[in-house]
Order: sequence, then structure tokens, then C-alpha cells
Amino acid sequence: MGKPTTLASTPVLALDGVGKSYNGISVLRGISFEIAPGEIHGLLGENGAGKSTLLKILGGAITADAGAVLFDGVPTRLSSPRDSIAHGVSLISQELALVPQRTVLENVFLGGWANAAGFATPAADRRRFDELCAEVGFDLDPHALVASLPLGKAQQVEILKALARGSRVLCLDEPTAALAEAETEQLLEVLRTLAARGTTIVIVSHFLEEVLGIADRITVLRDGAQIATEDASAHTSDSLVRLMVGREVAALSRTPAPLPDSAPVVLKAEGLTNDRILDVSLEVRRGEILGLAGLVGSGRSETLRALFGADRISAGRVSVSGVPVRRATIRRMIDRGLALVPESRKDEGLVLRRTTAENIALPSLGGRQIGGIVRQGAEASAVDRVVAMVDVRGSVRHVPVGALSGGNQQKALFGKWLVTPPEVFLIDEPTRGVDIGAKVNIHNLILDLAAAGTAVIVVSSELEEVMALSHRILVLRAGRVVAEFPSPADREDIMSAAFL
Amino acid sequence: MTTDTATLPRRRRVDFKDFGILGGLLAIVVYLSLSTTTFLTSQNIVNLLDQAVVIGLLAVGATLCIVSGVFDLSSSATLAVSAIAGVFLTTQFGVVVGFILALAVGAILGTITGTMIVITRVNSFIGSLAISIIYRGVAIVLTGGAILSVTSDQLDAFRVWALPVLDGVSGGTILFAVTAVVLGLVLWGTTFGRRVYAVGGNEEAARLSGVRTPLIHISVFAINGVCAAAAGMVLASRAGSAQPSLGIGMELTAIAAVVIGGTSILGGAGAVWRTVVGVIILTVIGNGFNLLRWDTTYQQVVTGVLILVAVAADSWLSRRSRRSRG
Amino acid sequence: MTTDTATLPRRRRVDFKDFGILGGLLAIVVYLSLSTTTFLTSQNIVNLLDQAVVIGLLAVGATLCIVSGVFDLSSSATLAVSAIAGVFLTTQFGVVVGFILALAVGAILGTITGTMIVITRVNSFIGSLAISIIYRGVAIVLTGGAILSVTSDQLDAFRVWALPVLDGVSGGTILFAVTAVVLGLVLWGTTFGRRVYAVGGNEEAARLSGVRTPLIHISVFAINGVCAAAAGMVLASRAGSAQPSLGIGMELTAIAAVVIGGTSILGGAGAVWRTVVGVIILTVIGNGFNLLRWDTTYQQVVTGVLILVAVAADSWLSRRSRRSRG
Amino acid sequence: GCAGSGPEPSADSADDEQLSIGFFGFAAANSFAQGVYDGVEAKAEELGATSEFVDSNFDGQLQAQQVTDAVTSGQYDIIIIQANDNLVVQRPLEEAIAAGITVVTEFTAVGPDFETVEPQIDGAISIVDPAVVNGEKLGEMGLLACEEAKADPCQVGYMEGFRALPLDNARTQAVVDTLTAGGAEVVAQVEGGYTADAGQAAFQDIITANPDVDVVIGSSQAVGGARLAAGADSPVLFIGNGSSRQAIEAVRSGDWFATYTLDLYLNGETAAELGIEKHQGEDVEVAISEADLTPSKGIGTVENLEGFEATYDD
Ligand SMILES: Nc1ncnc2c1ncn2[C@@H]1O[C@H](COP(=O)(O)OP(=O)(O)OP(=O)(O)O)[C@@H](O)[C@H]1O
Ligand SMILES: Nc1ncnc2c1ncn2[C@@H]1O[C@H](COP(=O)(O)OP(=O)(O)OP(=O)(O)O)[C@@H](O)[C@H]1O
Ligand SMILES: [Mg+2]
Ligand SMILES: [Mg+2]
Repeated sequence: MGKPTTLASTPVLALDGVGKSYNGISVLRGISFEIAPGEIHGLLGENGAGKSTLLKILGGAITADAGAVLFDGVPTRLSSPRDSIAHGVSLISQELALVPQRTVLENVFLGGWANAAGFATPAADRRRFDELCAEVGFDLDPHALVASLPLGKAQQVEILKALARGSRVLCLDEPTAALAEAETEQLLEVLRTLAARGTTIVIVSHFLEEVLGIADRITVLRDGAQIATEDASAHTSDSLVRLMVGREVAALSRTPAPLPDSAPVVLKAEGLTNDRILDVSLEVRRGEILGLAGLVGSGRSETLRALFGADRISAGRVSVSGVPVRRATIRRMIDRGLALVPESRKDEGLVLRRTTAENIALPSLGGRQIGGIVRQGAEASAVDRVVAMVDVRGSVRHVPVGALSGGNQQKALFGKWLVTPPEVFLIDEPTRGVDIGAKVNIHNLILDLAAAGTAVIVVSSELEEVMALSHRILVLRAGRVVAEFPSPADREDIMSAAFL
Repeated sequence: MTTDTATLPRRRRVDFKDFGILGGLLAIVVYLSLSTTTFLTSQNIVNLLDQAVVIGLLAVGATLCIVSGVFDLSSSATLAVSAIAGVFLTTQFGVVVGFILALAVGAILGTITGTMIVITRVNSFIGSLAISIIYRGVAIVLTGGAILSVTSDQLDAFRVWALPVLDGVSGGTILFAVTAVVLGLVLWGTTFGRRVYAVGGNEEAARLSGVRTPLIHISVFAINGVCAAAAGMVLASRAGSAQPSLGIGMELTAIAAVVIGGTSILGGAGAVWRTVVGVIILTVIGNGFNLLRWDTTYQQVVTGVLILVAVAADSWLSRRSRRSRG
Repeated sequence: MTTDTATLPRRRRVDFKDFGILGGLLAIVVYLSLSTTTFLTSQNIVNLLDQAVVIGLLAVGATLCIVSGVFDLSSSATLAVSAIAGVFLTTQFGVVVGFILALAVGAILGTITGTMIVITRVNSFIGSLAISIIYRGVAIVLTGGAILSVTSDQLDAFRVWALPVLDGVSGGTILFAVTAVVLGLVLWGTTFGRRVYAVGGNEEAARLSGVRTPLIHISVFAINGVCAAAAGMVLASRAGSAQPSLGIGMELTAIAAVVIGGTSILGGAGAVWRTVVGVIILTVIGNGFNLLRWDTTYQQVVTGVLILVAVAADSWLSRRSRRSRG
Repeated sequence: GCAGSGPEPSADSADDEQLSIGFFGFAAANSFAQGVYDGVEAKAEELGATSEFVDSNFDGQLQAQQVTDAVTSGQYDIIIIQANDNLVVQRPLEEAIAAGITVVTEFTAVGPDFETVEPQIDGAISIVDPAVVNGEKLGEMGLLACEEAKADPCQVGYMEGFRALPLDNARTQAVVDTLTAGGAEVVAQVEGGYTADAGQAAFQDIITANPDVDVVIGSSQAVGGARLAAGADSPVLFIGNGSSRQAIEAVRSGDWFATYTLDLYLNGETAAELGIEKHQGEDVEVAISEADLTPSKGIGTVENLEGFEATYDD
């Protein structure tokens, strides 16, 4: 493999043998690399490789228990976020560190508001806010509550927050995982601008092309160990995958199985309307994968939730296998064979404090009981079967699912619905925050389910994903269905339909 | 296929966290056994259990509520109304029917509380506080402020929960033990229990998994109502009568016992056995003070310190043994 | 430039939610003005305000705690200890110094409570409950369970918080008004206030942004301690003395007032003016009952119903005006 | 009543209108308070006045508010009050007197002194049962029981009320002093509160720590629970504080040795009568100890209770 590259200038940040362990299990060891001012450094690795852990150490959110972090060559103790902030490090973590009940303006200057004798002077903050927005080209309402923002906008708030502190080193943990294409592009552009002005950037992402497109150098982690630190230009996606996984990975080459014309319609919706979507009609057939494309906020998630009975509809009808569903509730929809993988694992998907096994068992509890008592044996074997099917690693039965890495959590989320395979699978962002290997895994799972006769509706902000998986694609804009394309569709066509 | 080989922290079968609170109890018990001759007598243990009954019943019911993510501050008012109804119905229909109907009244009141909170979607803490004020008022209206007694020929049978029935063990103790075991099993081993944990841990995730979360909440309120009614009937059995002020303030002691046991007030985690330990800790502290003949002036200070130490130890151990990303 | 054309719901400057609770208060006030001749007299309004003082002081302090994401159930015990200390120190050093030192004692007790909770990292609810038991015990130890009075020549000066000082308005009312305005401004307009909101809204986010969250929590406990001490001195001023049972149970009423006002018990949202409205609603309900000469038997039922209606209306309006998936 | 009479209280309207009595009892939910109220109500009716129970539900602050509001509304000519808190209501009652309302403190004294029967508010009538007097009587009964038990030294357990209440502490002190002065030994002081439940637990602990205890004293509710916990063949002699039907019956049947006895109905009647007379300008006695209103002076042993009728329940 490539040899370690040497830096042209003195490093702004250097790691020397950094390590961290939890309960005696080492999740990070002997990490040593240097980053030059203005460099964009990509951090890569599979789920659970230790990327977030490393960033959290830099951000002062956790403390390393081995090695040293050096700023401008000086060893520095980072024992709290305050220390890191004082050294000009800002961490934008996967779970955004914002206060949802407060305004954008307040969040941007969180903890460091302009003030006169302790009294906040919002006018001064406002001026600085406008300057920052103009600098990076964001369009944010300073008085909006963060809770009301879509994720992409919230992400922008985080970036402004980092800029407002005048950070020298910006650490971003999967910043684009939840963003749509246009937003991703915009974000990457902002990062390039910042780097050009001398800000050092460390970025974690599972999108290898994206990293290759932006990073000057990359570091690959595997099982907490540093595998390589090299120039990005020396690599392709394939070579990176080999480094990350340690062997070849089957490429994303499968396409959906051909759909027989005789396949019956399983789910049919007519004129679904509520306060987020307008007159949405669609149908999916047995074994078909229907993709929903659109910009963030176009109403894709709302469509899935409405179909699933999770949100009320003010007009419209849904029928399953030709039988209309009256007054749809989630329970009824599940009984009719529907399943929903929601967009946010943490908020809507998993009960983080409970074990993986309990989470997987939850939707199908009713099927394994005698007089209300759980048949533990049946549950154990059902969970084992599913765990093997989706390939969650580790002793999942007794660990709170919140302690798993993002990829494994996502697999558990799928597993919930696979105990009794659904007739209709509604999947919102199937691979958010998932590594390349797991992504292939999940894609194969979806394709296999469809091949076995499940009707699937998949929503993804990654257009490639939608295009690769679907038989047919609907494009939504502002809550309406505006176009339909059979697969293979043209990327440009979809984009233009989504925009206007 | 993925090669996520980073090993997950294996779960120790015997969890440190579990020892936190048991260790605290053990320490107190050992100390009292060594420093008094009376603590470890069978009579004292029988007494101790009997003293734990009322708070115990309330606390076990509160455990289900708290695990499911709600508070029921109306439980002691439910206790009073149910006991008043129970005494009245006992005078009408006899002891057995009276007791069963009292439990039914408790279930109905709990269901009403739960339904109100689910429908109005107010926070359960303040909602049940308001409802508790209403129920206390109802208790006063029902009795006209008087005390309601059972007839004197019923008194002996009515006192079954207060008197020794089995090797000196009181009827109340047996009632509590049965309730704790049954609800412990319900929470641990039934589909209902699983749903209770799920709703408490993440209501939206549970809802999207097809759990009818309002139904779960109403059910735990109803169960808590039954527990409160049982506690009320034990109190009434001891006094031979019921009155509107019965059990005032006990809901807070019950919640304290639940939390001392280590059940999280955030919901989604906890167990009935933990609550039983919490209740026994509280009872033993009071009992120990009296047996040691310590100046009762200092009792409250020491009680507070012991609770704080127990809870802090539990929180420390649980952080040490299972760090979660939260 | 972004191309996100989906319009976000712009935030209405005048929030519906804010009207929920004011509307409730207004309705009660209008009803009472029309159905009694005495409600809208200046004397009655002066009385009303005076009646709101003690709960008001406690509730304003509790608002800061709750907004920052903690509960302080020890405030009424802090009230008792501070008042006892205040009365004792008054007999030693005179009325003015006694009052100031009482506030200092409150601040110290609050700081201790906060520090204990931050250090042991136990849930504030149970932690402060344990500490409240300790403080009550301390109050008993300090007084030997007796009443502590100021000397008779101090009595007139000592009663300043209980007596009319300005157009019939009592000193206590002025103390409450000043406290509410000051703390309202602190929460609304200072960087400290913003930190309090941030810590309550998302503690981890605040921490990662460099906010010293333990310090914020200790500060709100300290402020709450000062408020409790002030409330204690008003009570002591009314009685001319202090005793260990002073203010028992008032912390719950204070929390109820905070929540009735519409401050979220989840933290991160709320305001002092809301709490003042909540306190006044509670006081007006009681006052109205007395003036209407309704049968006090039903007072509790009606109070409970009114609280429930107020809270439910507030929750309904806030859901209507800002839908969140939460 | 004078619903529309405005904020000005009107003592002068007493001449042409029916007098109105507000009975500010401990709590409507309290049978003891109701027992006294029965006497108030009967006497008021007899003398052509109206009466009303004002429920403060054991809340001292609330009661103070109610007094203040009563002054505002001018609703009552006479206030008879069982103070939930001996100090909080002091000031509002002074205002009431200043506004021309006649104030009678009943059962609990208002003011810091737990020993005196004299009114501690200028111009009020005091028909009270001072905690210290009550404690001394309990101690006296304890010594009688010691004689009966023929134990030497005689071991007595006392189940106190609440440690946080000065009134309870004053009573406890009087009980202990009286017993000790009489040669008995107080071997246990445990919080027994005012419920059967708490009494049961307190007694269990007392008997465990002191198996030879001869006499146990406590509130009538607590002794009810204690008696139950002791079992039928226990040699312990019990003394209750309170003269409920249950307590009187227990003494009569020999379950208890004695109980402190007050005639609530008579106390209520006396309070109403004196209040009305004073309001009409007559000179009346203003300091009465309630124990003195019963022939037995409060000592409720079986022989003293002959013919006594209890009027409330525990
Ligand atoms: N607080 C913790 N306690 C115990 N183990 C932890 C903790 N935090 C992380 N881990 C473990 O450390 C390992 C590395 O986790 P980390 O979050 O750094 O992975 P990652 O590379 O960011 O993965 P992903 O791509 O899924 O986000 C995982 O095995 C994880 O389970
Ligand atoms: N809780 C909320 N409060 C206010 N607006 C919301 C809320 N949730 C969603 N929205 C808005 O509703 C619209 C539709 O959202 P929806 O989630 O359906 O879009 P989407 O196409 O799935 O996009 P995303 O990729 O963000 O999930 C967007 O404008 C979004 O900002
Ligand atoms: Mg990560
Ligand atoms: Mg979406």
C-alpha cells in the first residue's frame, strides 16, 4: 500500500498514538497522523471502525486514554469541549448539537452571545449572522425555531455555529448523510471555500466519491486501528473499499429482478392529502420496487407516513390487495402487511435503551405468545434468524441497541420487520449513515425481498440509490407527484422534474 | 458482506448496576444485625414486611407507570376514594365483595385518569396532579367529610389485611408479595410488559411498531389504580374505616422508593424487584432507627443521607458498568 | 444560494400558545367580576397579590430550575431552614442584617443542593427529594423542634413583608414583584438566561458548545435557594417567628403553578411571566371560591378541573400553532 | 349573610340581620372538626344565627387566605377557627377583629404559646386545649396505668405526633416530664403520627426494641393501630389521645386503659354561644380550657366515661 505522505508545511494538528477503550475493549489504538493548515482530511472506515470516537476526542466530548494530541506541535490536553473550542476545534457530530426549542440566531452563537454586561445584545449577533450567511451563501431565517427546520437547514446552523467561533479546525461526522444532493453539493462547496481560506477540515463520510472529490488526504481506520494515511489522489473508490474492508467487496451491480406483467397491485393510494402532501396517488405491485425521488421537504417521508397510517390524512383512500382500508391506523396497516422503516433511527425507529433483541421482536410480539406471555424460546430463535439475515454483529441480544454503531442500528431497524416478511415495505432512507459493505448488504436485502414478492416503496436522498433499486420512480415536488419514470431513468430528467 | 468485527462490549450476566442497590440494602441490614439483637428476629422481619405493604403496593404500581414514561400523582387520592367506596360497599355487600368492588373502583379511577391524560395530551405529571385534587374533593363529597366505618360484626373479617394469617405474616404482606410477583412477571415476561418498556423508551418508535401507545398508558394507569385501591383497603383494614385524607402524600414516597430502587424516571428501564428493594430500604431505615433507639431528631437527616448515598452509588455503578451513548 | 423552495412555516410573532393561559385567566377574572361585587375592589386585589407572594416566590425560582431541566423539590425545606436561620440572625443582628443573611443562607443551601446533584449525577427529582428530607431534619435539629420568635421590639420592623407599605400593597407583594421582574429579565435577556434555556433544551449540545452545564445548574439551584429564603422570610414575617414545618408541601404547588403557566417540564422552554400568570390563576381560583361563597366542599373538585382545563387548553393551542413530530 | 354588602365589613348590620358564623375547621374531611361543627351548628340555630363550614383542608396558608377573604367579603360576623397553623392565621385574625368580626379560637391556640389558655390575640375568645395541658393529662393517665400495671420501674412508650411540629413537641415534652416526675421511665419515643397505619408500625418497633414495655401512649388513631398490632393477649396498657366513638368504646371494652376525653359537641356549642354573646356586646369569659368543660377533666378512664357520649369517629 501507499507510503505515508509527508506534509509540506508544519501541521496544525497532530495525533500521536491516540487510543481509547470502553470497559477494557479497545475501540481505537495507536492513531498517529498530521494535518496541515487548510487541508481537507477524509476519515474512512466501516461502521464501528472508530471514526466518530476519534472525532469526539478531537472535539473534547470524550477524553483519550492513550497518546497525545498536538496543536502547532504543542501537546495539549483536551478534557472538555471548552478546551477544544479554546484551541479552535469545532465538532459537528452526527447527532446535531442544537437546542431545538430556541431560534436559529441563538443557536448559531450558542454559549458565546454578544453581550453588554451580561445582557445579550441580539442586534450585534444579528449583524454577525448576516455577515456569516453572506460569506457562505446560506439562506436561513434567524428567528425560526430550530425544531421547525429540516435537517439540511439544521446542519447549516451547525456550520455557522462553528464559523462564528472562528474555528481553525472543523471536524464533521457524516455531514451529508441526511442531505439531499443539492444540499450536499452546497455543503461541499462551502467546505472547499473554507479550506481555501485556511480552515483545516476533518470529514467522515461513507460516500467515497464525495470524499475523493473533496479530500486532499485520507486516513482509513479498521477495527480501531489506523490502516493508512495517504494522498487522496492516489485512490479510487475500489482501492479505498479494499483498504477499509481488507478484501474485495462485491460491487453494487445487481439490478431489480424483472417484474412480470401479471404481478397484481398490492398497495394503491388515491388522492392522499394532508397538510404536507396534496393529492398523492400511487400504486405498487407485488415484487415491485417503487422509488420516490425529490428534494428535501418535498413530502416523500410524509407520503410514506400517510400510507402507513402514522399521519392523519384529510382526504384520499388507501387499499391493500384491492381491499380499501377504512380509518387507517398503524396497527391496521401492520395487520394488512405493511411495514415502515422510518427516516430517523433515533427518534422514530429504535428504543435505544432496550436491547437489540427486544427491538427486533417488538412489532411481531403478538405472534409469539401464549395468553400474553412471551414465548422466550420462539423469540430467541426468531431474533437469531433475523440477526443472521441482516447480519448484525456482536452479542446483540443483551446490549442496548443504542450502544451499537450506526450501521448495525440500521440493520436492526430492518430486522424489526423481517420476522414475518411484510407484503408492502415502506423504506425511508434505507442506508443513512451506513458503510459501503452494509449498504450492499441492505440493497441486496431489499432486492431479495422484492424478488420474493414483497412490494417496496423506497425513499432516498441519494438519487443513485433510488435509481439503482427501483423498477419505477415517482418524483415529488412541494407535496405533489409531478413525474413518473420507468427504470432505467435519466438522472437529468429526474433532477429537473424535482427542481421545476 | 460486512466485516464489522469491532467487538461489542459483552454484557456481564451479573450486572454491577444490580448490586448497587442490593449492596446498599445489604450494608444496612448487616449493620443493624450486628448492632441490635432485635433486628434479625423473625418477629421484626414479619413486622418490617408488614410496614412495607402500603408504600410497596403503591410503588409497584408506580413502577409500571414510570417505566412506561408517565407519572401518576393521583394514586394516593385514588387510594382514598377506592377505600371509601370499599368500606361503603363492604357494609352493603360484605367483606369479600366489598374488597373486589374496591379494586374495581380503583381500576375505573385509574382508567379515567389515564384516559384524561391521553386525550388531553397534557404532561402526566401535572395532569395527574390536577386529577388527584379532583379525586380528593370527590372523597370529601362522598363522605361529607366524615369517617366511614365497617359494621362491628364485619370488623374481624375486614381486618384480614392487617392481622397475621400465616406464621405471623400479615394478610397485607401476602397481598403485597402476590401483587409484586404478578406485576413483576407481567413487566418482565409478557407482551404487555415489553410494550410498556418500548413506550417508555421511545413512544414514537413504539407507535410506529404498531403499539397502541394510548392503550398502554391507560392500562398502566388502570393497573396503578388497582394497586392504589389494594393499598387503600389495607389502610382501611388497619383502621377499620376510611376517610378522605387517607394516604395523603404517599404517592411521593412511593415514587421515591421506585427511584431508590434504580428505575429510571426517564422511562423505558427498571424492574419491579428493584422497587421492592427500594421499598424495603426505606422501611428498614425507619425500623432501624427505632430499634437502635437513636434520637429521632436526627432520623430525617440520616434517612435523607442514606437515600442520597444509595441513589448516588447506583448511578455511579450504572455509569461505570454500562456506558451508553445516549 | 439554496434552492429549497418548499416554504417553511414562518414563525408567527404573536404566538397562539401565549394566549391559551392568559385567556384562561381572563375568563375567570371576568366571571368573578360579574358575579361578585367584591372581586374587583382594590382591597381584594391587594389581598390577592399578597396571597400570591409565597407560592409566587417559590414558583419563580422553580421556573429557572425547570427551564434548565432540573427539579428542586428541596425548596420548601430550604425555605424552612433559611427562615429559621433568618429569625435567629434577626434576634442577633437586627432585622435588616437578618433578612440579608437569610437570603445568603438560602443561596448557600441552594448551592449545596445543586452541587450534590451535579456531583453525584443523580436525577434531580430524587436527589432534591432526599436533600429536602435532610434539610427538614436540619430544621428540627436547629430549633429542637420548637418555634423561634423574633424579640417583641423587633416585631414591627420584622413584619414589613406582611404589612401594607404602599397604598395598601404589602411589602411581600413588592418583594415578589421585584423578584419576578428581575428574574424575568435575567432569563429573557441575559447570556446567563440563554445558557439556562440551552442547558434545559439540550444539555449535551450546550456542553459541546462550551457551556459549563454544571455551573449553570448549580447557579439555578442557588437562585432558587434565594427565592425560597425570601419566601421563608415572608412567612416568618407574617407569623413573627419560624418553625421546622414551615412551608411543607409548597414546592409542589409552586411546580404546579409553573406548569399551569405553560412552562414545559421537559426543560428548555418557558418564561417567568407565564409562571406569574399560573400563580395568579391558582390564587384567583381560591379567592373566587371564598368570595362566591360556594360550598368549599366542592372547591377541590373545581380547582382540579380548572387546572386540567387550563393545561389542556394550553397544550392543545401549542400543538395547533406549532406541529412537531416529536 | 350580606352577599352584596361590599368590602366594608358590617358589624352594625348585626342588629337587623341574622348573625352569620363561619366555622373555619381543620378540614371538612376531618371527623373531629365535623364533631365540633355539629355543636356550633346546633347552638347557632338555637340562637337564631346561621353557620357555615369553611374547609381549609389542613392547609394553614389556605386558611389564612380564607380569613382574609372573609374580611373582604364581610361574609361572617363571627369566626370560629380551628387553626391549622398556630401562627400563620394570627395576623389575618387580628385584621378580622379590627374589622369588627368576633373571633373565637377553638381547640388549637393561635399564637406561639402552647401552655396558656389565655387568648394570644387581643380581643379574641379562647376555648382551647393547650398542647401542654393535653400532654400533662396524658402523663397523668400514664401514671395511673403504671399503678395498674404494678411495674417498677414502669416502662412507658410514647408515640409522638410529628417531630417537625412545635405543637407536637411541646406536648411530647409535657408527657415526658409528667411521666418522669411521677417515677415512670420513658423507654421509647417514636413518631406514631395520626393514622392507624403509622401507629401500627411505631408500636411494632417499640415492642421489638423494648419487649417489657408496660404502657403505650399515642394519638387515638395511632393507638388503634398499635392495639391491633399488639394482639388480643398483650399485657400492654394503652392510652389514647382523643375521644372518638372507637376510642371510648375501646376503653369501655377494656381494650385500652384510658383515653383523653373532650366533649366536642359541648366545645362547639360553647364557642358558638360565647361568640354570639360577645358579638352582641355582652361580657363573656374569654379563656376556657376544654378539658375543664368535661366532668372528668379529660381523664377518660373507664369509670370516668360513664354516661359520656362520643360524637365523632376515628
Ligand atoms: N460509549 C461507548 N461505550 C461502549 N462502546 C462504545 C461507545 N462508543 C462507541 N463504542 C464502540 O466503539 C466502536 C467504534 O464506534 P464509533 O462510533 O467510533 O464507530 P464509527 O466508525 O463512527 O461507526 P459508524 O460509521 O457506524 O458511525 C464501536 O464498536 C462502538 O460500539
Ligand atoms: N415537525 C415539522 N414542523 C414543521 N415543518 C415540518 C415538520 N416536519 C416536516 N416539515 C416540513 O414539511 C415538509 C415535508 O416534509 P417531509 O419530511 O415529508 O419531506 P421529505 O421529502 O421526506 O424530506 P426529508 O428528506 O427532509 O425527509 C418540509 O417542508 C418539512 O420541512
Ligand atoms: Mg460514527
Ligand atoms: Mg424524508
